[in-house]
Amino acid sequence: MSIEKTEELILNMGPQHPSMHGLFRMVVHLAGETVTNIEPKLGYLHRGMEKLAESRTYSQFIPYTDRLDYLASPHNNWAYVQTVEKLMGVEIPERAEYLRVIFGELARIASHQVCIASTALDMAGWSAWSYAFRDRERICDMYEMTAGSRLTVNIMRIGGMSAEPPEEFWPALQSFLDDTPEMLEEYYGIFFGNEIAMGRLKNVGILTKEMAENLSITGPVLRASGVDYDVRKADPYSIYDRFDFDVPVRTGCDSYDRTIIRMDEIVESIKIIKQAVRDIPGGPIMAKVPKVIKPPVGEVYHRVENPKGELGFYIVSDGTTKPTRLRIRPATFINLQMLPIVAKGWKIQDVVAIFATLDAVLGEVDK
Amino acid sequence: MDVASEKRLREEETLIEKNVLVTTIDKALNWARGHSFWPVTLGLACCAIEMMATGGPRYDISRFGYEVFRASPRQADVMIVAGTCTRKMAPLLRRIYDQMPEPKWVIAMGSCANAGGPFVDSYSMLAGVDKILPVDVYIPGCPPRPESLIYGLLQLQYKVSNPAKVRLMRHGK
Amino acid sequence: MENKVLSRYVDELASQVNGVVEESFGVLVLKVQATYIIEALTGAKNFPDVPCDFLHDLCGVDSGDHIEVVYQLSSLHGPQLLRVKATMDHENPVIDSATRIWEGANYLEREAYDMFGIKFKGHPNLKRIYMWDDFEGYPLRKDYVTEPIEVRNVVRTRIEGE
Amino acid sequence: METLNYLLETLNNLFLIIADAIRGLFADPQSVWANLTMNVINFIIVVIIVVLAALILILLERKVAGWTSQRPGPNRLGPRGWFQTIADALKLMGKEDVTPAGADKLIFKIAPMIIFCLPMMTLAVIPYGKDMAPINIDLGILYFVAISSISTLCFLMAGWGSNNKYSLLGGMRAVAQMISYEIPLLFSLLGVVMITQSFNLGVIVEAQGTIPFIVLQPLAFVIFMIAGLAELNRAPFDLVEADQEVVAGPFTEYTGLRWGLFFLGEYGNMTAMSALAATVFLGGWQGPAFLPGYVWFFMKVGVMIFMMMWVRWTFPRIRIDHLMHLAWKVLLPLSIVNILLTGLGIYIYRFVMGG
Repeated sequence: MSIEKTEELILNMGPQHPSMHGLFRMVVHLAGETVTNIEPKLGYLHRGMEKLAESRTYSQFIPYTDRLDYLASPHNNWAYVQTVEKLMGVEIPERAEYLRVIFGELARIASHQVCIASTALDMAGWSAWSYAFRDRERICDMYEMTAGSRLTVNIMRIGGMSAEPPEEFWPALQSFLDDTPEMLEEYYGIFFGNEIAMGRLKNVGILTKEMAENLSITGPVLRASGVDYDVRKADPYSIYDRFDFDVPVRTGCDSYDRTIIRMDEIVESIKIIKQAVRDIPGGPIMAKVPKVIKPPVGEVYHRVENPKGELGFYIVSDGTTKPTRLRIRPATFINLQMLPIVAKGWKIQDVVAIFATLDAVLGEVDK
Repeated sequence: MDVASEKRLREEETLIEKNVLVTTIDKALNWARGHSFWPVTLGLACCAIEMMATGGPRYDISRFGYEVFRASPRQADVMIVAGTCTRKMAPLLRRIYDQMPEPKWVIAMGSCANAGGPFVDSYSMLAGVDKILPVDVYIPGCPPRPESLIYGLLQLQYKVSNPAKVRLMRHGK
Repeated sequence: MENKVLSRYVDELASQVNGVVEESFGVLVLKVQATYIIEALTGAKNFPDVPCDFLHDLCGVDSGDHIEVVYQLSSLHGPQLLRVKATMDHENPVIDSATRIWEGANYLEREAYDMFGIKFKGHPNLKRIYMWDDFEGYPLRKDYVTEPIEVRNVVRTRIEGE
Repeated sequence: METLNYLLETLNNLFLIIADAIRGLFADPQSVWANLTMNVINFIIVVIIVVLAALILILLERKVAGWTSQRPGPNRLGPRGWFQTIADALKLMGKEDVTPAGADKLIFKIAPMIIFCLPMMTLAVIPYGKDMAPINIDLGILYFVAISSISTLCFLMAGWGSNNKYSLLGGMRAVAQMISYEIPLLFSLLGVVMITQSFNLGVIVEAQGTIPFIVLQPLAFVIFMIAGLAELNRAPFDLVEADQEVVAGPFTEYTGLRWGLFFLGEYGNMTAMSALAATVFLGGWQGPAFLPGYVWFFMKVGVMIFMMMWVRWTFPRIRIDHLMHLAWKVLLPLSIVNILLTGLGIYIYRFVMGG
């Protein structure tokens, strides 16, 4: 008796597919509903930022960084301007440092909220999606009253901040901080505490510690696999060594922990912002930097803990006003490598959920 | 075509326009179309987040009945090109447009979709989706605010519900 | 303190692989020829006490007369940082793939191939990652000239992957 | 007081009086022609119910969606947005009708038509009030379940005929899911049948004069609700048309009015399933006498529909293996236990009452 082999179904998901978070495409090989192989295809949003940087001055490139990981644009600004400042040896005023921390952590919260929202949405939890988006609007408001923009904020400059937050910023921030525990409880109650959601996320898509380290995974995904590593602690940049906060680590290695760890991180971010608001000094928000930014010859690699992972900038300067080479180390681009490995053997629905827990932003993946 | 037949054709056209039944149905259809744009779920880049925010609780595009984002282009009426269209994506974008059933409209949302935006001189960029799609409404901004998107959709609604007026406006009369 | 330990190991490694050690903004830079890259990376990964066993980044750099691949190494368990640079010929850049040391180098090497045309020997799937398959040229090389807008706006008719 | 009672009585029997009047127009009220006329009228009424239900429910769904996610929902077109669905329906009629080149054209085209007929067929056996079932057949429940299971076939036809991988996946999911849930659905109804000793929906409603069966059969009601949701492909069991996974499932390639027919069918089926739940478990048209029976009936149906919508917009979607697990390992044994318990209960009841 011969064993009949069935053909596997090759399904092309994306680039236009509701669960692909932008222009990601994957070719999924299916045996029934079970995934046997995934080939991710990238580049549908490749805008050639690194090449563009070579024809822009150092200041001109700041707005482009906003459009990398557009869910946490202040953090990208921060990574970039700090790299240039490191290259030039600029010290920035205290107040600016504190403001940067506040905006950076706000961006982290906003980004994690979108992650929670989109994870919920990919599993058809519509209410959780809208709750998270409702709360994110308040952060957008705070951006807006300071910088005038809601999404691509472009709030940092080489040497400091572009704008001082207006008076109404502080009460808005305070009330947001006060409401956060309630919000998190709501997200938990409506989505993460739900039996169906737990069933779909728990023990799904296991990424072991060794695998994560070997694959150069960073960010919450790495910490959900039980590695206590956060650039804010490991290699403190800016003034993070002054704040008292924990790095949430979970050891579940599964989709559920990858998502719920973002809730823990929101709690820690709130802690940091509260301390920053308490300690913020007065004074100027811009250091004295030359009008034309001309860093010395040299090269520098600087990394920060972006909400999605480690965002690094590697700048090679030849002493002119434009960088010779500007390299962006995108966090989710590298994190994405785990998808084919982790998703093998799971159902097609799990692939969607696993991809959502990676929190990939295609602006950053494709650059 | 000779003059006489052209004249006859024109007369027929005016007759058709005067036909009460056809124009009434047309009016009703245009009214319905204008009030029920179902966009295809197509988020290209940053603008997609603002598009999502438009559907979110604060801006709530569903008030106008436009919240039914259809994942399948077959059931969509309007394509909101929200974000940067690269040369790699362009043929696929065109294909999604081709898959949509008539009548269909395109909204170019954001500077990148309008004219390339900040990435216009990049090697991988298509500078403006109007090179491949017939765009009805351009919404400037990088990214445009949700209010802008709603305004753009309402402008499209005006355009669809009042075809005659829009035709006049286009000819500058 | 740890930097000193690291510096000693890096010096040792440099002598083994004919490398040059420099320092830039507090980070040690080990420059080697492309042929020695696997030895250099394996050596760095297996430093006692201060292993640089986490690959942060891998990128190509076009410095005009030659092409470099820059590896940013560190560890998840310590503050050590190391940058390894491999220099290659500009015309025909070939280097051994780091994927057998770190699986995470996969996409990064594909990207470097896409942007600079660096051929990574032993890479499991060396294809263009960002640009479409029949794209000509390597955009991030200095000698690449971006096509004028009129040319770029002519849309390809063939859909990639079909 | 007496006039009020008379008025209520009249109101309660309004449709019966009208029906009698129409029959009275014929020389012989029981002639073939009179029956035919009545059947045609009944048919038209059921069609109107299905279409109206779909029109109202689509808007209601969007309103409930808005309500669960703290938005107002459609409110611009007409008074409080009530004309929104009319605009949508009109627009769908005016859309281009696309048939994919590789499609199995006949199957592709007839699938939506069949699914649109099903709710009309099932709604015809529901008693809307006392003696108000358009067709009163003795095997009402069996007929209902049998007819409503044909929709599986429609989904498979749509999925196969579209020649689209997403559609096919959706169609296959539909078959697996709906056939599995058919069994607990019917088994959960058996308890009620055992108590009333009848498959006739009219008799079942009559039996609930004092106490609705939801009190006697709470477990059966829960099983029925879950299995009914799965049968209808409503979230959290909407794997068939799961947007985030298979785009729109079997409907991916459908445009305009054909897709609209699927929509009508979906909402019609939802009405039918809610009507069955209201009839079997909630006491149908039975209720305090200050309102006519059919008002009570439609209120109960409305409550059921609202529950379904609420669930849909709140819960995340279940995974396919969990879905099967739920059907075969949880609901089916539970429904069998329910049948056993009901039998035991009936035996004890007889023993106590009959001695």
